[in-house]
Amino acid sequence: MIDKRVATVAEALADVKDGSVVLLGGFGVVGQPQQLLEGLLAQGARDLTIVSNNAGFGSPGLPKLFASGRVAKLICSFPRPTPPAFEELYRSGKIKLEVVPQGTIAERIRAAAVGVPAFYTPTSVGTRLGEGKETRDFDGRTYVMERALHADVALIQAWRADRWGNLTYRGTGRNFNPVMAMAAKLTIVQTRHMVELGDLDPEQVVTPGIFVDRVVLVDSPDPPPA
Amino acid sequence: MIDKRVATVAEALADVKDGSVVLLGGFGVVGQPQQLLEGLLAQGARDLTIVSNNAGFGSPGLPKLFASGRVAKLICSFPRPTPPAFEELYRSGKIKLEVVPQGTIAERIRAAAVGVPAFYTPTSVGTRLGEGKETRDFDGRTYVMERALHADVALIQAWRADRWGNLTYRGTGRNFNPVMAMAAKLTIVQTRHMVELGDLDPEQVVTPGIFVDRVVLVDSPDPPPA
Amino acid sequence: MSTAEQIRQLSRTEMAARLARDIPDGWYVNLGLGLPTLIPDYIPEGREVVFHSENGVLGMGPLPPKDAVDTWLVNATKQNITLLKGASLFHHADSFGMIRGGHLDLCVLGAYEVAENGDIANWATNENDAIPAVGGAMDLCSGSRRLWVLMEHTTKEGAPRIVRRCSYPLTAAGVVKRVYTNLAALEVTPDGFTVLDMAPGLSFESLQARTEAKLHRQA
Amino acid sequence: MSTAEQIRQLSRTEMAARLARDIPDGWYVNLGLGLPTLIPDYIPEGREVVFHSENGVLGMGPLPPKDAVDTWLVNATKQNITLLKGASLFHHADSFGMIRGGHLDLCVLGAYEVAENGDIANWATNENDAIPAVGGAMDLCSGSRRLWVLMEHTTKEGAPRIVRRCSYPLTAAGVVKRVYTNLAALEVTPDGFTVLDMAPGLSFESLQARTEAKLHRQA
Repeated sequence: MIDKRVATVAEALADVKDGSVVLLGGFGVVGQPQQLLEGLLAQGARDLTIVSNNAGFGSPGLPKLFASGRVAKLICSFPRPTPPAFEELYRSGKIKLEVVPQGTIAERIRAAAVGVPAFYTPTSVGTRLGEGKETRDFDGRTYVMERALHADVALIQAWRADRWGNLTYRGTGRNFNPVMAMAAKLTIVQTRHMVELGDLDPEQVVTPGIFVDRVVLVDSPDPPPA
Repeated sequence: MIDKRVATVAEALADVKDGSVVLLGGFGVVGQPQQLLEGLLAQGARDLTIVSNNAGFGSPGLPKLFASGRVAKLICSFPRPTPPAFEELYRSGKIKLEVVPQGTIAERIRAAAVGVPAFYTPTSVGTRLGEGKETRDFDGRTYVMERALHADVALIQAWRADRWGNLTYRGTGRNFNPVMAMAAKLTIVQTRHMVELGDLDPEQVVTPGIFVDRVVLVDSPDPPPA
Repeated sequence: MSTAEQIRQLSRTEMAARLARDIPDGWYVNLGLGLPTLIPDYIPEGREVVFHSENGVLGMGPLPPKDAVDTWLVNATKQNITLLKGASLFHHADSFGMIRGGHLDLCVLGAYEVAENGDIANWATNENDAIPAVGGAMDLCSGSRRLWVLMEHTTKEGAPRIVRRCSYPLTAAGVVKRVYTNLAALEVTPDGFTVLDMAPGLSFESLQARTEAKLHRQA
Repeated sequence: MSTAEQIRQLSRTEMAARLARDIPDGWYVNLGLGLPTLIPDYIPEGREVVFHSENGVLGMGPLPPKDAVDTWLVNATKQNITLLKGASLFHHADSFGMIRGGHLDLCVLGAYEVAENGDIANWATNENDAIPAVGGAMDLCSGSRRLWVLMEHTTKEGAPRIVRRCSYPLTAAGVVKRVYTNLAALEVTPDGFTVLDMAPGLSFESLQARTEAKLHRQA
C-alpha cells in the first residue's frame, strides 16, 4: 500500500543530509512551510544551500535558519527586506548569495523536474546578472543559456493532501510549490488538511502524488494579514 | 468589456490564412475539436501545416482535411493507423511528414508558449530521429537541441469556458489542449459548456483566458466508445 | 524661471491617470511596485483590464476591506488582494512562462533611469554595499509585449533620469516603449524619445532642459 | 532436440505474471502496447502500483464494463479506461515532463530487438515503405528510471531478438535494464546479459542456442 503520510515533522526530515540543496516553497511567507522550516532548524543539517524566492521576508523560520549558521548559500531572486541575520552573515562573507531572476529560478527548477539539462532565455541578457553566461542568437535575438537547478530536498506547503501524496494549494500559496515539488530527490510536504484517497477530484489535483515522498499533517497557520 | 465569445464556428475561423501553422488539440479523437476541424475544411485556407499527435485516427474531420489537398505538412508523433487519404498523399509526395517524439512535440510547443527558443532533451539521441540534430553533453550525458514550435493558430476543445476565455477540460480530453492553447498567435476554442464569469473556481481554471482569443459554444459530441 | 513657475506638474495620481487613459479595453497588464500600483483606480469607465501578479494571479481586484482579508491571497508586493470574477491562479513556472512568452500586453514599471535606446535601469544602484535583489523585473522587462515606465522625470535633486545612456546597471536593454512622468509622456522610437504630450504650461525647450536625452517633437 | 521437447515455455499471461512479480509495492509504472498491458492483472495481492498513461493519467484502473464507459477517458492505446481513487489528470507537457524527468520507476515496453549494450529497437523496421510512427516510445525509453522489455525470445521464425547489436533502427541507446521473455528473465549488465531465471526444463546451453548475444550465468 502506498502511504506517504508520516506522523511528525521530525520523522519527515530525519534523513536530510549536510550539504543538501533545499528548495523552499513560498512567496514571502505565503505558502512557505513554517513547521518544516522549524523542523529543519531542529534537525541540524549543515552546509545547506537554500533556494527560496525571498530571504525570509515575513518568515518566522528562515531568519532563524540563517542565524544558526547552517546555511552556506542562498539562491534567491529578491532578498529584501533583508533579515538582519542574513545581512550580517553576508557582510562578513559567511554566506554566499546567488541572485537569479525570478522567472529564471522557476524555469531552472522546472527544467530539472522535466529532464531538460539546459534552455535559453532572454532574461538577463545585457545585464550584470547575464555577465559570464553563454549566449546564443536565435532568429536575431540574443539569449543566455541557463542550466537545470537540481535539488536534494523540497519543502512544500499544501492545502489538501491524500496518502498517495496528491496535493492542492490555496490561493497564491501555490506559487513555487508545485514546481519545486517536482524537482527534488526527496519531496516533503506539510499539509493543512489530510483527506481520504478519492476525495481529491482527479481534474483538480495540482501536484500528482508521483512527485511527493512524504506528507505530514500539521496545523499550518494562515499567513498573517499583510 | 472582454468578451471572447463568438457566435459561429465560421466567424471564429474567418481569418485563418493560407500557409498557417495550425496546432490541433486532441489525442486520437478525444479532445480533438471536431466542429473547428469541419469549419477549417469549409473555410478554405490552403498550404496548411497541421501539428497533431495523430494523423486522424478515429477522427471524422482530419482525414477530410487531408483529402481536400490543403495540408502541405503534418507534424505528428504517431500517424497510425493511417487514414487512406493521408497515405495516398504521402506516397505520392504531396504531403510532408515530420515525425517527432511525442514528448518533444509537447515540450517544443510549450517552449514557444513560454519564450524559450531552444532546449536540450535526451529523447532521440542516437536514433534516426536524432540524426542531423545538434548535440551537446551535459554532466556526461548527450542531449539534442530542440527548437520552439511556434504556430499561427491553435484549435482547442474545452469542456467549460467563460467570456474571458478561461477553460477547463474533461478527463483525458485535456492532453495537448492546454499546451497548444498557450502557443499560437490566435487561439480558437470550441467548448461544450459556456458558463458565467465567476462560475469557474480560480483554483480550477486549467487554461487562463490570457491565452485564448475566441470561444465558440458548440454541441461538441462525446468521443465514441473505444 | 518665469516659465517654470507656470508649470503645473502632474501629481502622482494624475501621472497614474494619464497612463491609465492609454490602456485599451481588454489588455492584460502587470504593474510594478510603487507608482504603477495606483493605475487600476484610474482605468476609464467601461474598460475591462485584467491585472496580472507575477506570483500566479490573473484578475486581481481592489484591495480588500480590513475585515474581509483572505491572507492566502497576496500580490507581488505581498499585500493582501482580492480576486475578480474570471480570475485564475497558477504556479510560478506558468506565471513566468506567461511573462517570458510575451502574453502580457503591457507591463508598467518604475525605474531609476530610461535611456533613449530603450534601456531601463530599475533594479540595482551602483552602491556596492547594497544586497542585490532583482525579483521578476528582468523577466517582465524582457518578456512583456510592451514595457511602459511610470516615474518622476528627474531625481529629487533635479538630476535627469531620461538619459542618453543609463548609468545604473541595466534591467534589460532596448525594451522600453513609453515613459510617463510628472512632466511628459514620451515614446521611445528608433530615433530616440518623441514627446507625446507635456504637463500644462511646460514648453518643449523647458522639458528638454530637464532631460539629458535629446527629445523630438511628434511628426 | 530431446532437451527442447521438455521445455515448458511461458505463456503470454505467465510472462506478464513473471514480470509483475518483480514490481514492488508503490512503484509508478508506464506500460507499452501489447504484452505489457496484461501486467496489471498479475500484480501480487497487497501491492499498490500506480499506472501512468502518457496522455495525462496517473492511477489507471481496470477497463470499464461495456455499460459504464466514460468515453472522455482513454489510455495511450485509445482504449476507454477507468480511474482509481487517487488518480490525477494533467496535460501532455506535464505528462512527458514526468517521463523525461525520471519520475517513473519503471516502463515496460515490447520490442523487436534488445542488444547486450541495452539498446532497444521497437519503433521502426527497416522497410522503407512503412509510414514512420514513434509516439512516446523514445521519451519513455530515454526518460524512465528503469526500462524493462517484455517480448517473445525469438521471432515466429526462430530468429533471435536478444542480439549483440540491434539491426532495426534504435528507439534509444543503452537504456534497457531487464528483458522478460517466454524463455527467460535477463538482466543487462555492463558485461552484457545475465540470466536471472529460465523457463522450466530449459538448460543454459539451450537458452544460449536461441540467443544471439552471449549470456552470462548469475554470479
